[in-house]
Amino acid sequence: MSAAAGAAALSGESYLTDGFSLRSWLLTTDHKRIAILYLASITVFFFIGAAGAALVRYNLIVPEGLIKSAETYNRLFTMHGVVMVWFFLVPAVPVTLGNFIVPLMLGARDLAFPKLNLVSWYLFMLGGAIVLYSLFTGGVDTGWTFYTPLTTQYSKGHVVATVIGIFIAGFSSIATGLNFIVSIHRLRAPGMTWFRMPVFLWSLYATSVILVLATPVLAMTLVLLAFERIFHIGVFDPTLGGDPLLFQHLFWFYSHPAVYIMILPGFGIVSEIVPAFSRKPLFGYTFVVWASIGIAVISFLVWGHHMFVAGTSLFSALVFSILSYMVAVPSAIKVFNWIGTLHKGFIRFDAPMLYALGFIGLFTMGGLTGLFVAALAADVHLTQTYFVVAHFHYVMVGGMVSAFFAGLHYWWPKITGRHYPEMWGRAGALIIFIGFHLTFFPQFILGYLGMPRRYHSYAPEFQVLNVLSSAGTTILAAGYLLPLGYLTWSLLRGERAAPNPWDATGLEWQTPSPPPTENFVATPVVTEEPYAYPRPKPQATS
Amino acid sequence: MNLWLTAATHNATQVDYLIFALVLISCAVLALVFGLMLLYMFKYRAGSDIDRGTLPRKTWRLEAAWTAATLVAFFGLFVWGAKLYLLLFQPPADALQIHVIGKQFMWKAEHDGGQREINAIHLPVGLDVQLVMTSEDVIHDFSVPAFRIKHDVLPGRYEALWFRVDIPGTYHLFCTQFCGVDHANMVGEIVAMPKADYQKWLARSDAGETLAAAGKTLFMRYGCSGCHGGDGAGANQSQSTVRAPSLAGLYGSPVTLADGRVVKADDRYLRDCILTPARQRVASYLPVMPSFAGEISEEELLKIIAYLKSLSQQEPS
Amino acid sequence: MSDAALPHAFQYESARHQARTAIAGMWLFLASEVLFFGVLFLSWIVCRHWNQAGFDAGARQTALAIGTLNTVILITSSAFYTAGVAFIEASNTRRLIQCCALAWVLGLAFLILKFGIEWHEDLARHLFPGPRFAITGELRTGAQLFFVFYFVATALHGLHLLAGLGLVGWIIRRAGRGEFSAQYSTPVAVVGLYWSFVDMVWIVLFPLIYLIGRGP
Amino acid sequence: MSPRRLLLTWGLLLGVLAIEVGASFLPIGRPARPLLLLPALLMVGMVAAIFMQIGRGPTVVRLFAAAGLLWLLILLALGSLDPLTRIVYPVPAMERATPAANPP
Repeated sequence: MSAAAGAAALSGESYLTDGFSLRSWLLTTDHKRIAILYLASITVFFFIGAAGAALVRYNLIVPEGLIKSAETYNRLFTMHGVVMVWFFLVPAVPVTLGNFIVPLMLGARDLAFPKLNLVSWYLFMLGGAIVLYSLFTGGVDTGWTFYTPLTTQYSKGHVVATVIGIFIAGFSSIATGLNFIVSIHRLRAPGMTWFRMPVFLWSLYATSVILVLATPVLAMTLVLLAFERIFHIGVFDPTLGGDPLLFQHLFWFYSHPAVYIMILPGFGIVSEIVPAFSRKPLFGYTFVVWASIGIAVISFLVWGHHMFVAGTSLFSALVFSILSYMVAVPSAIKVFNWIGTLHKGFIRFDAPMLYALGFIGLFTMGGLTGLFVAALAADVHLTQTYFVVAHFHYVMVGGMVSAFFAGLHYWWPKITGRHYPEMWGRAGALIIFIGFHLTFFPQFILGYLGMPRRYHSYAPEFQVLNVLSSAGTTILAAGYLLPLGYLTWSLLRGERAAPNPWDATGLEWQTPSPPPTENFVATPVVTEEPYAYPRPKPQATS
Repeated sequence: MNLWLTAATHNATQVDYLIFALVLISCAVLALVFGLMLLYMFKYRAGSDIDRGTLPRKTWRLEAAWTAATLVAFFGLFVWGAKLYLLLFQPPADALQIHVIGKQFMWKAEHDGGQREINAIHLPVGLDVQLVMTSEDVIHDFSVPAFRIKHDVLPGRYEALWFRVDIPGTYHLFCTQFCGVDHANMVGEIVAMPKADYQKWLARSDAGETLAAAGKTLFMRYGCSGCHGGDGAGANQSQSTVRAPSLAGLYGSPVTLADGRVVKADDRYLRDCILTPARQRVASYLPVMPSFAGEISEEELLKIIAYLKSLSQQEPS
Repeated sequence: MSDAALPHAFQYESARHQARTAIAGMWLFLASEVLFFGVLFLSWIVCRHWNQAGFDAGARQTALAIGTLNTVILITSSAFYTAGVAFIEASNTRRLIQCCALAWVLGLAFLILKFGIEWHEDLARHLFPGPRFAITGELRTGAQLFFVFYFVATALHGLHLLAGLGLVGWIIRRAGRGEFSAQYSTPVAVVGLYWSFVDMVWIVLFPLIYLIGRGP
Repeated sequence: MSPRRLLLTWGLLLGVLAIEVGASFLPIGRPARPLLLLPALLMVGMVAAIFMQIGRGPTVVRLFAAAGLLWLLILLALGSLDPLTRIVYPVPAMERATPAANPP
């Protein structure tokens, strides 16, 4: 740490103290403040989506459904899906941790286009407001996948408004992705060559590629959907010569890579944390990097596996099946490399590490069950059942949300300048891990037994497993409320954090916590590989 | 709690083998991942003063080895899954054909002899059966978990599935593509019976449906069920935000109208309700029902009323 | 150029660094736009594949003369703008404004021809898909699909062009205040990229709409 | 950019356009008519190279342009893979989907 930065730290000047008015927050172009704005918004959306999930699970406690009206139930799970996918999972890590950490890690003073960054937050909020408005004034009952012709010709509800909200939020995604890609290309600190970049940067780079190149496809598809809904004629309507499967192709062209938008930043976070708490360089750094880039590309080639029973051609089903296996290879590479990193390390079990280890476990299970649904004949039986629900929740909730919490705890001292309470953090990680398994593992079995998803009522023989799953939800909910409580508490009462509390590598740790407005007093210079952790002496670490 | 699902066809058993193989592979990988993780977490915890030696040198061989191993395993799984999948689309030439139509929110089936059924399909065991399916409105999905089969049913085109049931029994039929409000009620049963029983069933069943069954179809098609509930069960169990009176047990019972009159719900009353609902408004319900005059033919009215009558016979109240 | 002395945003090393980054950013945005329009191209492929005869019958109803004229207009407009960029790099603000004004007027002419005249006629001839659609019989389905593509594609291209008009107008205003010079012309170049991209999209849409369906 | 080069490009673009429109009047069969896109692609290339000066910006500009094209190709190729290889047995009259018709 330079002397000047030290002086700034001592004087207590930081981006948090640079103006206290509402205006200084709402019109800020500082990437760190925008990250905070996003963090607050995302938290609200997360708990709205989670409330939807809780009600869905509550309904399924008894076979006939505790919520009397099936229509209400359908609107609830649609709301849960729409809010969680577009207003939490897709943006969560990039716009909060990414916005905050990427320029710091690059050794830059801000992102390349700070105004665009602020615009993206306003677009996000506008899209979110429209979607919430439409959801709370009646909502839609189409499922978050908006399949035609149900959505365009038959469904009641505010389809067009919801679609417009998602469309607008999409441009927020594109703006964020564009900002990251250009910043990583153009704003790296002196000495920060491509292969000295931490994996978190690589992951967000790969994520941004998907954001920028997949989101416009969704946007145009939604335009066509809205056109068809309004004028009752369009390219997806089978009664008028259109092809409903075209909609599914276009939708999954975005939505499958979107899964990787959600999980790739998680890979990045875990790749930072595991070396930091094992005091060892990341095992197979180059492989992990290329695996990230590989995923960004291959993830665009596999969407057809969502349509194995949809009536596509056999030839395309075969092609998409084999490509789907290809995308699993880079993910597998990563898991093995994280474990390789643990080998011969000096492992500490602070809360970020517990969340990260939880991520590895949950993601591995999510990934392995992905093999089931990539195998054509097994997919025929398992798709559209609770097996698929469990599979993608393991990846997206178990995996991605665990990673998000891991990163949030890891960088919390940097972001806020305060420590979270360590014991509470560890307890949270454990409760989420247990609650998650209890909620979603029974759903694998339910799926194998044939219980279809999106059912308001079900055959009585499925009840025991459903009750188990719903019981798990309460534990999971407690697990998610816990961090909300203690993290908020730590904002006021947490112990002050040093610039580098974890003794970690990475440029973000070379500036005070919280960082000054311009990030670095003197532009840092990178002279070594990432994760150059010195070997501690074993006896010294007792 | 039953954790086992009958595999009622030969194909289902084959799919189960594949799934069990996948379970075994997953367990092996999980054991490896969790085992190594727990082992390292314990052995190399920061407090342990075990001799860690020097760090292994970076090696691409290890990376290449596990990449290659995963690829080979994946390719094997792909071939296995694909072979079984392709079988689903190669029906034997002499399969018994049954036509299936999906619509919001019911399955209609028609046998070659003209026997029709709703939300149920009777089948012979030991014979190849091919289903030829289409939809009248949105995309549905015909799924029988016990047979491990599932296929989307699209409007405007035919999709086919085939299977041969080995074990007689009654199995769930689900719609597994979200198709609207009553999606969860678009269920039925597949009754697989020995060939002789099947022949008897065919002979017993009338070719063509009863008036009441036809009426039920119309009740669904004209959207009556949207407000009055799937079985005419009324607003309480109805899946709609619109409140409408229950129709179960209505026929023959007295009805209090909004203007205080009490009338008996007979054929004529029901007919007038459908054609001029505003004039027969039932007390305590909003006048939201549209008139169906000019939309429903007389013949169809007869069928719907026959259906409403049948609702009363089922539930004597 | 003595870059270090020129003003630039605090996150950049130099004005040149900032300018080249802005240009890169616009190119990435255009890459994103390619995918946006890509959906329309894919819809064109799929819809034409299922209903070739009807789809082509629809295409034969389009106004080839206006379409061709519009293509010429957009190419010329783009050329004028490019000349403007060259002028400002020689610090000739007056010529920049003239070129941009010509580009702007041509853009407006495109919009008038397209929406004021061509769309107007299409609508009058009942070519908007719906119950009163002009083409009946076997070819109706395909022809309607063509016109779905036609109206959506031209409307979205028109919106892009409209946004472009706004941007070019903004450049003219700033140039009028004398903000641009050989040292600082980044916004001119960035808007130029967008303007030419709108031209590009039309160049691809033109054969898809007017030419390919006009077969024997 | 020299005025001559610009003028030349403009003339060439109009020339290619003229050829394209002219060729559309030739009796080309329906399956081959999408070939009329080729002149358009040539024009797009010219606009990118000369009007947009793709060669002049930082290297990353070419990378972004190539990425846009590559992903467009992925979308079009994999997106049309299924429709172009699918066999469909249409229901004769959509409105009355009676099981009378006999498919495969």
